[in-house]
Amino acid sequence: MKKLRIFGLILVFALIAAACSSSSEDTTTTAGGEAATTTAAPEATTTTAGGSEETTTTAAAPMEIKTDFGVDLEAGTITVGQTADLTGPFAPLVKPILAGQQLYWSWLNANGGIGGLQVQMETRDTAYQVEQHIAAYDEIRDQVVAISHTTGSPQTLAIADALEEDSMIAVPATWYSGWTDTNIAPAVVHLGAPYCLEAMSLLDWISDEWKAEGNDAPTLAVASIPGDFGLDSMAGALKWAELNGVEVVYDGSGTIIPGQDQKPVADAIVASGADMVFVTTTPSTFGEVFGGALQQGFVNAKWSGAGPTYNPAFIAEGSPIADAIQAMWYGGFYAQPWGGDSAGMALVMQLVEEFAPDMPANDYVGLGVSEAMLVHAALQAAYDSGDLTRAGVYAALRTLDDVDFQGLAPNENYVGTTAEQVQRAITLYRPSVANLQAGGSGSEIVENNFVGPTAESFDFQEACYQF
Amino acid sequence: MLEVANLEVVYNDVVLVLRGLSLNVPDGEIVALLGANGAGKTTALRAITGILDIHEGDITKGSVTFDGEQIDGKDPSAIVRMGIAQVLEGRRIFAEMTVDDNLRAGAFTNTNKASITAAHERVMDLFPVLQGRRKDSAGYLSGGEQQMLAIGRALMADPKLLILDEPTLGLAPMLVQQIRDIIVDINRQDVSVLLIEQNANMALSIANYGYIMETGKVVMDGDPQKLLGDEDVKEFYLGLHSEGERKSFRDVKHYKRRKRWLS
Amino acid sequence: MMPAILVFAEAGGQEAIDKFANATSSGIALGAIYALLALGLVLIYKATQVLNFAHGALAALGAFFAAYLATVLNFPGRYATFLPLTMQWLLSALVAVLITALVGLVLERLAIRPMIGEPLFSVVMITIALDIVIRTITDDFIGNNPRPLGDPWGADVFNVGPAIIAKSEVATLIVTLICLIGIALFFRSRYGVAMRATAFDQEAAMAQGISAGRIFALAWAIGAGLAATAGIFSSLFPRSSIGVSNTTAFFAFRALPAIVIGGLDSITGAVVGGFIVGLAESYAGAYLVGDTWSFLGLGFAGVMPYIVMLVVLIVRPYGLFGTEEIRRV
Amino acid sequence: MRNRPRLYVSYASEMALLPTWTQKIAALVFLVILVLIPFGVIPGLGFLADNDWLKILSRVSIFAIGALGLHILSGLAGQVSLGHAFFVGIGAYTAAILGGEVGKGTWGLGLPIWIWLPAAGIVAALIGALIAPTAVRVRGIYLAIVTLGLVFVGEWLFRSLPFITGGAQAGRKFPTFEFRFWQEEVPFLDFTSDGPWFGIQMTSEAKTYILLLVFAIITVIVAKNIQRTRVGRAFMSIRDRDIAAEVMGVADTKHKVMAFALSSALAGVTGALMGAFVGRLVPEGFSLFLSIQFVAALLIGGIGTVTGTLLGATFVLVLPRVVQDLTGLLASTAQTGTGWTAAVANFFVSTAEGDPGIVSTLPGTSPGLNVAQFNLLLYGLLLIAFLIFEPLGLYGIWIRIRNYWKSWPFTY
Repeated sequence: MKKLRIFGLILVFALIAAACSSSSEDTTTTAGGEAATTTAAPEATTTTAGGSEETTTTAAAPMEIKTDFGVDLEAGTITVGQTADLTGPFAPLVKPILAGQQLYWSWLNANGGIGGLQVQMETRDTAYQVEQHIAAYDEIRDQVVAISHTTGSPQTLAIADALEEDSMIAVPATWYSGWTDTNIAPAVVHLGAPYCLEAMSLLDWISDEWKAEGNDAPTLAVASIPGDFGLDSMAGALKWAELNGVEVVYDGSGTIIPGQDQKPVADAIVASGADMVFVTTTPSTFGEVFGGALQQGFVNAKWSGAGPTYNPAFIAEGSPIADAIQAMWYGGFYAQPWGGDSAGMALVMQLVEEFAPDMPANDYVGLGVSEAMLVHAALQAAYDSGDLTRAGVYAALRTLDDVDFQGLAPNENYVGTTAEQVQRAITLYRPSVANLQAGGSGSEIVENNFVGPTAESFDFQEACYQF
Repeated sequence: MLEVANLEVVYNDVVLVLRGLSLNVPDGEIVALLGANGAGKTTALRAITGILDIHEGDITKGSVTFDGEQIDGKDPSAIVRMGIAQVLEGRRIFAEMTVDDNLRAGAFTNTNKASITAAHERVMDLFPVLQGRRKDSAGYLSGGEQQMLAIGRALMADPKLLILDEPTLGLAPMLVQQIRDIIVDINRQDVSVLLIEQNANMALSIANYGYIMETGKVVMDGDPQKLLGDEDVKEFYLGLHSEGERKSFRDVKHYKRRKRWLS
Repeated sequence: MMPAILVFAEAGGQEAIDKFANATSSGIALGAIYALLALGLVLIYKATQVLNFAHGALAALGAFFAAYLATVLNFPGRYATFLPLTMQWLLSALVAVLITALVGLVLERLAIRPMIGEPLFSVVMITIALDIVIRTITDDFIGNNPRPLGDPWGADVFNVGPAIIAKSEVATLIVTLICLIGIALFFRSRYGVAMRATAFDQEAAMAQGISAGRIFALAWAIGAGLAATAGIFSSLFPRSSIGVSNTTAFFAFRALPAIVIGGLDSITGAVVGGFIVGLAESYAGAYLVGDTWSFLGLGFAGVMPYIVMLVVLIVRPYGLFGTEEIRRV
Repeated sequence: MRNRPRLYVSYASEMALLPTWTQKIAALVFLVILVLIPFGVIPGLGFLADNDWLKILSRVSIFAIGALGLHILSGLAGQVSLGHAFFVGIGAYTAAILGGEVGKGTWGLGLPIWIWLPAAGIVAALIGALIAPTAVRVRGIYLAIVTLGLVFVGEWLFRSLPFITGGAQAGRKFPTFEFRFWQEEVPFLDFTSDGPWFGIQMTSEAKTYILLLVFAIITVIVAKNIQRTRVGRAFMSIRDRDIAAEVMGVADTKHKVMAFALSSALAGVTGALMGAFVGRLVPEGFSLFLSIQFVAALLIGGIGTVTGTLLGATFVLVLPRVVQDLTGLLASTAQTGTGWTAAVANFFVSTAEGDPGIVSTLPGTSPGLNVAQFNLLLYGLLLIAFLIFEPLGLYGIWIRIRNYWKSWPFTY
């Protein structure tokens, strides 16, 4: 025992010493396995998927390009950072998003990179905690030129000042309407329709469906978790009800507290007898609310909610609520779900085939690819203007008025006022067990680039929900 | 039967408690081990029965053999299974359990149902007072009854050797007498006894042989008569001066008042 | 209970009865799971004096095993196709419980055994570290999406008077009852007596030839098995309709007030405490809502168990059934 | 005595802050090193002057203050609390109300630091003193769970007061490190911007580090001194045997309440500093996890000593970063290294699709843990290994080494 003790201590300290000695040098996690094989050969004519107007790049001599952080012309690399929740509550969504980014960068690097520069990822885990998020950003801020993924609104908001100070653009994996609002965190760039407009479009859709079945004006029940995710979405849903004169029979904004019993929320929804239920929360809490309502025999309503509320596990084999979800859930998503018909999705499929054939179908992979496309577009534009500094990328992004995601996500504009920049289109889908069993993600696309009439006419000037 | 040879025990890597203890318990006899507080009696017991570990103690030298087999280093349950049972100092009965459950715990190493029943009957014979209280919580027994329960519990393992650590501690003279008789009874049933005591009078009155420990080793051994006749024993363990008068503590030689480390 | 129902009937008619029945039945169903969790926690605490913070992680691990065995491998159902589906699933669950018990055994041997005799809170800290380790590995197993357990009851319900009860909730209740009886019987057995002895006085138990290490291992194995049972049944409809996910492990913390209310070292207390907590949470969720109670803020029902716990502790510092520690100078 | 100058000749000298010359010199050298860190002039420790490491060290300073608070309660008075995060939260929100920006959605009075920082401690202490009489009725693990209840009550409270806390999953801004006399526009001392300080060019990170270091050192001196006073001895007597202490005339409840209040005060200060340092906190941040980190710091450092607590605080906050670097090292060795090191690293790390390994550098695409999960796993395993091999903590290692050399070459 004694010998073991001493051995153990030596082991622990050896590990720590090893790590400490390495900490002074830069250890980076490089992106794809392909990275090492492709040399920086900037003669190729590259078609950029991000499709900034430029499709052909000439071989710019490396010396002409201004750089500061995260770009190493000698090594031929560009480093983009991710402050991602890899071990916290949203890890199930974030992991496929990063996988998508990984695929895209691997593909891009294999096809000449950005002017021959290879893009590599520097990822830090945040566990969805504000403090850890800030620490993660502090750790990588001087190693990267842009943040291609940051999980969580309060977390992203907490680093917003630092981002602005560093002139670092960041693509958030959250659809808080404030990211479009030019007065809030201008360094954080939106991608996809904000929660509140998404809610309006979805409610436009399901109220039409409801009426199409020969019913009268529906009633609405809403419930959500607290925070931007739930409350921004609720702001949209309640606004929709107000604009359309629909009676809200239960308002449970912010009442779903993760880690608590959700039966009371389910009971309140059942008691309200609503025809449409709009719930924005995490998948596991949604499962509890939905299950609780189902138990009470609440089977005639139409259910919907913000994108991340839904998880294909709802209709997976063995799920007790599979049939009910298939019948009652109406979903929306910010990018095209897996198996869509766009050129962008074809690229995703090709990438998966090529680099990760075992990867299970997941709607968030495409989202990750579109995040990478956006950063690619900004980097490409910055490269073209000869300024790959963080400020240069920031400035370049703000010149993009029509980023084309090849149909993977609706085109985006980053120029002009809040109202001009806002994205209103979402993809509508219905859960489908058949689709899942056929190897798909379980989401059957109903309509691409859908904008509901209420969402269309809504005068979006500022964030629907203010922190 | 039990042979302790040149035993050295160190606690916490620093405190040397036994420094070359040797003793011998022949088959079928009662052997008394006497010594003042901190002499190392309890440590000797722990070393024999293998519960030094949880006190952060280690045997650094010497050996313990039982029936010719080396037992130092074995774990306590194996030692009990070989036939050494012990009664810990301060009774240590399981106060929250019933008397019967205490006895069942004592019979843990005994998997034979018939022999458990036999052992149980033997205990009930030896301690008839326990008979009526079998379903009571052991914690509600009186001190004397608890001591009897503790001894009974140890007997449930059907031991060949019973080690008792200060069984008369804190008992009234009447009860001391009773316990003494019980020990003799047990010994008659073919169980060897190693009796660790401070009450030298009582111990030597029933022992076949006695050892006196001081600071971790045996300083004197011999027949009870020899020990009882010794001046120093009279002075320190029986509290008598050679003329039968008490001696003031101040008169005791300085070296005999040495500091005690562990008590 | 009857008078209470009558009072409600008087005051609010059928609707009030329905509401009360609904809250009560879901409180009992919730309480059954808390009781299962508490049972395991108390068993480990009683035998080893360790509050096991890795309990939730073990619960999630057990639920994962059950999901994997039942939906992916169909083990051992594939060898017993003659059995009805319910039995096949129960067998899978049982195997999952046994595997988790084995994991508990191994954990005890590797991480807890070396700590015998060390300060209590160091051991508690070890269980917290174990929680991190087990949870990380389980999360990786679970993968990107939660895993449904594929239980035979699905979303089926019974109508019992005014209450609607899911079949899985009834199953949970029955299993809780079986576990309780099983534990009670176990404590009368040879090893059960030895465990109680070890719990009370480790050295004295060792002196009787009881191998404390083996008892600890046994306690951890049973505790882990109970955790797995709780994990499996808390991942069923309607409590968690999507099966086991990376949040399943946190459920166990909700059972902590239950073990304090019951008394940390009392098996009966664990079960009673579990149901008290379940009912308290359910009633608070059903009645302390609406405009009248809006001053209670968000999610008051989740705090209710702790309030009940405080009240109990003020009256009885060692819980309802806990043994008072005898303190001496 | 002349030949043995290092013997203590009086109680006072034995109880001195730093009783021996060795300790005085060691403390001084250590202090100088700590102050010089941001200037990157210490050979071998130059990397600590990087902004990210400075921030980690600043966090250590903040965290150490709270850990010392828990040290007073658990280490000295023997009352194990899992509710420390609650008091950290109380302190943070007191500071936020008093020092927060005026005219935002959340309450804020815009008062200067010399008001909000002490107030954070005082309010937390008052609430601690209010709760303590109920809490100290129970002991041991019961107390741990009761105080755990505080954390959950706290989360509910913070969630339900959005006008103070900004609401769940949203959070609010906190005051910054700026010294003002009152609410004037320009602070006379400012830690949030780069610029010269007494003629030396310093980054805001370096300035903040120095400021927090000063706070931490003050706390260390306070904690050390509490140990030496009558109150401190009363705490320790309660820890070792509370009934005996009571019999000797140490008022049990009174001193437990005092320990609670003192510990909460330091927790409150930590909260205020944490808020100011981080800038934005969500109510969920004051969770059980934070409490556990404090307890972990105490246990890992070695419970009951100030030095141990400081070591533990450093260990708990630096370990994740070390683990992160360790994984990075493994990954880069696997990719570019040669020889047996690369083989070992390759065994652990999978760098490409289809490459087997325990940890994958490709998040989400291949089987195996991702880097973050591997970090977490390693963190847990190191904690376990550490506690098993050295249950008395880092301070225990030191004692072991010291004892060994004290009697060298004799082992006992």
